[in-house]
Amino acid sequence: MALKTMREAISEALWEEMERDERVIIMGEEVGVWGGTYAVTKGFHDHFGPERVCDTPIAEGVIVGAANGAALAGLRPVAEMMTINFAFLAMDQIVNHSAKLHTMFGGQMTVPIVIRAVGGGGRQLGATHSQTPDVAFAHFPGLKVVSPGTPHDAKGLLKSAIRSIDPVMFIENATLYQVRGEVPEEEYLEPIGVSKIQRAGSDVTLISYSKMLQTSLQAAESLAGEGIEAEVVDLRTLRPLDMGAVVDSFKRTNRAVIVEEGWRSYGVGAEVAARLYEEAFDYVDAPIRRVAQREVPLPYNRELEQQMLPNMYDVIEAVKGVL
Amino acid sequence: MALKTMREAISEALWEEMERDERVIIMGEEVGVWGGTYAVTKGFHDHFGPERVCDTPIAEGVIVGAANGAALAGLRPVAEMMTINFAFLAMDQIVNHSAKLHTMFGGQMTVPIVIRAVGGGGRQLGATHSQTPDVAFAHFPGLKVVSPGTPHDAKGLLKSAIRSIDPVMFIENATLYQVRGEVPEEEYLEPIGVSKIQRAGSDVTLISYSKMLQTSLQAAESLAGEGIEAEVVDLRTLRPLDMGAVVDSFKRTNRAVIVEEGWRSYGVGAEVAARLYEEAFDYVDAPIRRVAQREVPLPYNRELEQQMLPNMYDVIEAVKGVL
Amino acid sequence: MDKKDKLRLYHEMVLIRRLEERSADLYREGKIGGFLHLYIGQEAVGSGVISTRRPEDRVITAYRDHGIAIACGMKPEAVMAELLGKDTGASRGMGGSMHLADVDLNFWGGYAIVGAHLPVAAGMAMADKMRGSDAATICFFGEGATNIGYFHEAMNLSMVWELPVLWVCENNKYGMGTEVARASAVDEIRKKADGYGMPNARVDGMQLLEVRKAAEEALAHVRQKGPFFLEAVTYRFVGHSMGDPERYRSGEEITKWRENDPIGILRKHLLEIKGVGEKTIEAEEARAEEQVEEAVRFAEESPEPTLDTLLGMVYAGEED
Amino acid sequence: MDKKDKLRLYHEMVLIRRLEERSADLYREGKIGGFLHLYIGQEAVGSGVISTRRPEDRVITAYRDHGIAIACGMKPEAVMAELLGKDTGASRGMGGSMHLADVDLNFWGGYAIVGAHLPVAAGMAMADKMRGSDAATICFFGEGATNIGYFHEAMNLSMVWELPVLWVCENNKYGMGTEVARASAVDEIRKKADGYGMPNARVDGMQLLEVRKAAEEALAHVRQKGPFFLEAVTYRFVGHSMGDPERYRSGEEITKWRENDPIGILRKHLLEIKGVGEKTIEAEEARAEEQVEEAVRFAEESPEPTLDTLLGMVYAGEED
Ligand SMILES: Cc1ncc(C[n+]2csc(CCOP(=O)(O)OP(=O)(O)O)c2C)c(N)n1
Ligand SMILES: Cc1ncc(C[n+]2csc(CCOP(=O)(O)OP(=O)(O)O)c2C)c(N)n1
Ligand SMILES: [Mg+2]
Ligand SMILES: [Mg+2]
Repeated sequence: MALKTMREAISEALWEEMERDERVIIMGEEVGVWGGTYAVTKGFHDHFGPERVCDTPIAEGVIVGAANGAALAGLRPVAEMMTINFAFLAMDQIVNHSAKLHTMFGGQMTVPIVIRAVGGGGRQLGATHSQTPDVAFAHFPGLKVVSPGTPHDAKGLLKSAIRSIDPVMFIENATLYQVRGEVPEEEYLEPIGVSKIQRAGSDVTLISYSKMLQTSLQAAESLAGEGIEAEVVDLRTLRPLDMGAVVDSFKRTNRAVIVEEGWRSYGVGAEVAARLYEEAFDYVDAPIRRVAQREVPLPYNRELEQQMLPNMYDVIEAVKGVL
Repeated sequence: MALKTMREAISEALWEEMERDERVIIMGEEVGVWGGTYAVTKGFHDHFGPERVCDTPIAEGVIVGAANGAALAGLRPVAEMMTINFAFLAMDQIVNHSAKLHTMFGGQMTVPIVIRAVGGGGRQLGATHSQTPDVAFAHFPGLKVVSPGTPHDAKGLLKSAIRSIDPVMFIENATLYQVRGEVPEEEYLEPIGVSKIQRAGSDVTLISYSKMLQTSLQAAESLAGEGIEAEVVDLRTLRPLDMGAVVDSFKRTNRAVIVEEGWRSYGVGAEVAARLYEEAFDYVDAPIRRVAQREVPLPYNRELEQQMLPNMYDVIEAVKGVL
Repeated sequence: MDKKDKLRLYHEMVLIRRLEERSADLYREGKIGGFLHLYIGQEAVGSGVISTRRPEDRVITAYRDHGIAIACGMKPEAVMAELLGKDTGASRGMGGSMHLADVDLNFWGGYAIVGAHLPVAAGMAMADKMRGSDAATICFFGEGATNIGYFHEAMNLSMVWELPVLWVCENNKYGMGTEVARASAVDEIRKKADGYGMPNARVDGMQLLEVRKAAEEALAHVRQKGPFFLEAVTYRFVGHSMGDPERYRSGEEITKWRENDPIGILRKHLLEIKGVGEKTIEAEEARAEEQVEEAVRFAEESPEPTLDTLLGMVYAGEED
Repeated sequence: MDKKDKLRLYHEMVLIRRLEERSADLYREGKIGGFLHLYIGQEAVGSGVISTRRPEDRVITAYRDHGIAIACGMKPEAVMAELLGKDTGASRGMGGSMHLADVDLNFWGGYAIVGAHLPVAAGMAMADKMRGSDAATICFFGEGATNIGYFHEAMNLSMVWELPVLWVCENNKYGMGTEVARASAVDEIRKKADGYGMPNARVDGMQLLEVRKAAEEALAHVRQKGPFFLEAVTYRFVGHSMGDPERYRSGEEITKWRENDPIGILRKHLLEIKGVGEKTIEAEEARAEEQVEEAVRFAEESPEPTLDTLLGMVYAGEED
C-alpha cells in the first residue's frame, strides 16, 4: 500500500467522489483559484471548473445555507468552512437547519450535505483561530459528526460522508495534514459511526480521535518501551458515538484514559467516561482519566500555547496514574 | 418573605440594577415597546426610556456584537436573545468575542456583558424553537454560564451577573416563568460559580439545574412518600462548575442521578458524572445515572414532544435504579 | 387572466382566510399549540405571486406559511392535520404551523428562524441553474427579515452568481411590534436591492391583479437574467401570532387597512365582470367554508404519529 | 497641514513600512509565528484617516493592524514585542500580530474574525453617544468583509440609531485570493452604503493628503449627524499573509500598483515643499530605521509571559 499524507487522502476522496457523481460540488472560501488554504483542493478548479468548485464570498452563513438549499434540491454539496472557528458564523444553519430539516418536515426531505471544517491548535494563531470545539457540534441530534485520525480513515470516511444522505460535519485537524499513513490504491469506504482499535494492547485503553489519536499512538509506543501495552481506540465518529470497541477493550484492560485536544469541561471525554461507567461499571479497576486542553482561550505565545495543549507526556502520565 | 414568580424575580433584578447603575442598559428584540416577549421588561421602556431599553432590529449578531462594544466602552449591557435558539446566530460574538477579548488582548479590556437567553421545550414550538443547548455555551472558557432554578436564585444571580466584569450568559427556561418561590424584600446577591443544596436528604443525590431542579424537587417529594430521601443539589452555574456541594452530598449518599432537560450525549450530565467519578471514586456504590432529553429534534406533536422530555417519573425510575 | 382564473384565485384567498379564522378558534380551544402566525390581510401577495409560477418553480417562505401552502396547492386537510399535529399532516405532525411543506408541490416550507431560508433559497436556485433548468425559486420573507445578516449574504450571493431567485418581501410594516422605521435604515425596502445593483419593484400587495402583473414581469427577468427583488406593501389584520397584545399599533390604523382588504378588493372587481354575480361569488365562498369544515373533520379523525415514526426520522439512512 | 505635520506622517508611514519589512524577516527566521498580515501599500489609508482623529475618538480594525496601531501612537517596541510573543507586547504576548490593541491610546484592536468588529464598533459608538460625548468611532475593514452578514447588521443599526461611526473600507481589490467582482455584487463598495441611505465617498487611498481631506469631512459629518461610509481604494503590495502563493494576480498588476506607492507619492510631494530637501527626508527615514532596530532589540530582550499571567487572565474578577 502507498504511504500518503492526510492532505492527499482527503483530496483523493473529494476528487474520486466528484468524478463518480456529478452532483457533488465544493463550495467555500478560496477552494477554487487558490486551491484551498490548506491546498486540499489544489487542481480541482482547473479540472472540474468553477461551477463545481465554487469560490464564495466570505460569508459562512450563506455558504452552509446555500449548501443546505442545494442539498435539498438534489446536489451533494461539500461546504468548506476555512476553519472550524468560522463555523460559529454558520452555527444556525448547521444545528438548526442541516441537522433538523429532515425530521422537522416529517421525513419528506433530506439534506445530504458535508460540512468540512479544519480545527486544532498549536500554530500560534491566537484564541479565535485555534479551537477544537468539536463537542459543540456533536451535541446536536440529526447531525453526524466525523473526525478521522489517519489518512486511511480520512479517505474512507469522507467518501462515506459524501455518499451519506444525512448531513455530516467532517472535522479535520490542520497539524495532521502532513501525517502519512497507508492508503489502499483500490476504492474503499469506511463506515460512519463505528469506532476502531488502532493498536492492540492489554494493559490500558487509550480512547481518542483525530490528532490525539496520533498523540495516543506515540504515547503507546513510548509506554511499550517500558513494558506497558496500551490499546488505542479511535472514536472516528462523535455522533452517533459507537461505544462498541471502547467497551470491548475496556472490559479487557479495566483501565482507561481518554485523550482529546479540546477543552476538558463538557468535552468529548466526559461523555465517553460517563458511558464507560454506565456500560462497564463492573469492569472499572481505577478511575478513568481525561487528558484535554487547559481551560483558557489559547494564547499566541508559542511556549504557553504548547503548555495548554495535551501532549504525549500528559498521556503517559495519565496512563501511569490509572495503572 | 414574599412569594414571587420567576418572571417577577428576574424583572426585579433588572429593574434594581438599572436603578442602581446608569451604565446598565437592555438591548434586544421587543424588549421595549412590547415589554419583552415574555413580559419580563414590561414597564421598563416607559420608566427608563428608549435610550436604556433599546429595541433592536432582528439581528442577533449585532445585538451581542454591539453589546460587546458597549461593554468594552464602559456600559453594562444586558443583551437579550429572544430565545436561546437564536443565540446560534450570535455564537461567534459570544464564544469568539465576549468570552475571549479579555484574555486575547492581554487583560487590558473587560467585557462586562450579560447575555440573557431563554430556552426549554414542552410548548410545541417545533425543533428549532425548543432547545436546551446550554452545554454548547458552557464549553467555552472565558464565559460564565448561569442558569437558575428558583426565583430566589434567579434574582440574586442575575444581579451578580450584571455586576460581574466578566461576560455572563444567563439562561432562563420559559416554562419556569410562572413558578413561585420566596424572594426576600431586601437586597441580596447570589454568588456565581457556587452550587447549592436545595433539599436535604440522605439516600441519593439528585443533581440538576434550571427547570429540572423543579422536576427533581417534585420527584424528591414523591420519593419521600415512599420513604426515600433524596438530596437535591442545584448546579446554578455551569461554568465555572462548582462540584463542592455535589461531591459533599455524594460522599454522604453514595448514589447519584443527574437530571438535565437537554440532550443526553455530550450534555451537562456527562461532565458532572465524569467529575464525580474523578473526585469521589471511592464513594460510588452504584453506577451514576443520567436523565435527559431523548436525542431527536423535538417534534411539534404534543404527546410525542412530552415523551422526549425528561419528567418526574423518569427521575423516580432512575433513582430506584441506583438504590 | 380570464374570469375562471380570477374566480379560482378568489376562492383560494377565501379558503385561506376561512381556514385561518377556523384555526384561530381551534387554537383558543387548545387543539392547536405552539405558535400560530396568521396571514390574514396578506393573502393577495402569496396568491398573486404563486399564481404566476410554473410547477417547476420552487417556493419557500417563513413561518407565516398557511396561505403560501394553500396557494402552492396544499390540501386544506394536510394543513389542518398538521396544525393538529396529526400523522396525516403535511409534515406528519412533526412541524406544526410554522413548518408546512410539500416537496411534491415544490413547496419547500415554512422556516421559523428569521431570514434563515434566504440562503437556502439561493442554494436551491443554484442547483437548478447548474442543471440547466430554467426553474425559478420564489422566496417570501417579511420586511423585518431584511435587517439580518442572512438577507445580505443571500442577496449578494444571488447577484454574484446570477441565481434565478425571485425575492418577495412582504412588507407588512411590522416585525412583531417593531415598526419598519425603528428597525430598518430605509422604509422603502426595495431600496436595499439598489445596494446590490439588483433590479426591483414595489407593488400594492392588497391588489391581487397588480401583484400578479408585477410577479409575471419579475419572473421573466429572473429566468433570463437573475435575481429580482419585489416588495409587496401589505398589512396583517391580526396580531403577530396568537396572543399578541398589539400595544404597538392603534385600532384606527388597523381599521384603515381593513378597508383595503385584498379579498374585498377582488370581490368588487369580480362583480364588475360580465356574468359574475353575487351568486357565483357566494357559491365560491360557501365551497371554501365547506372545505374548511371537511379539513377540520379530517384532521380531528386522523391518527397521531407514533413514537416509532419519530425515532425513525432522526436520520434518513446510511448511504445512497 | 503644515510641513512639520507632513513630515511627521511621512515618518510614520516609513516607520510602518520598515517595521513590517523587518517583521517579515523575523517571520522567515521563525521568530514570529502564526499569521502575519502586512499593510505594505496601504499605509496612507490608516495614517491619513487617523491623523484626523481626536484623542477621544476610538479606532478599531481587522487583523491587518500594524499600521493602524502605529498610527494610533503605539510604540514600535510594543508592536514588535507582541509579534515575538513577549510580556512587554501590546497584548502581553497573548494576541500576536492579529490582536494588537492599546486601550489607553483608544486603539481597540485588531480582530481576526472577518467582519466581527463592525458590530463591536457600533456598540462603542452607542456608548459614547449615550454619554453625550461627541467622540467618533473609526472602524477599518477590508472590502471582502462587506459581504458578510455582520457588515449589513452593523451598517443598518448605525443608521437606525444614528451612531457616530466612520466606516472606512480599505478596498485593496482582494479578499485573500478573491477579486472583488467575484465576491461582491458591486465593485464600487461605497454603493453598498446607498442601500442604507448612508452618505459616502470614495477616495484614492494612495494619496495621504486626499485621504486626510476626505476623512476630515467625513468625521465632521459623523460628529454632527451620524454614520458615514468612506471607501479608500488601495492595494496590498505583498501577499495576503506570509506564504501566500499569489496565484490569483499577475506580477504586472503588482508592478503597476507599486508605481503608486503611497510613500513615494508623499515623498515627491514633500520634495516640492520649500525647505524640505532629500536630507530632511533621509533623516526621517534613518530615524524610522533606527526605531525599528531598537524595537527588535527591545522585543528580543523582553521576557516571555508566564503561565501564571495567562491563567490569571481568563477571567477579570468577580464583581466591581
Ligand atoms: C433569528 C430569529 N430571531 C428572532 C425570532 C423571533 N421572531 C419571530 S417572527 C419575528 C418578526 C419577523 O418580522 P417580519 O420578518 O417582518 O415578518 P412578519 O412576522 O411581519 O411576517 C421575530 C422577531 C426568530 N424567529 N428568529
Ligand atoms: C469569518 C471569517 N471567515 C474567514 C476568515 C479567513 N480570512 C481571513 S482574512 C480573509 C480575507 C479578508 O479580505 P478583506 O476583508 O478584503 O481584507 P484584506 O485581507 O484584504 O485586508 C479571510 C477569508 C476569517 N478570518 N474570518
Ligand atoms: Mg413584517
Ligand atoms: Mg481586501
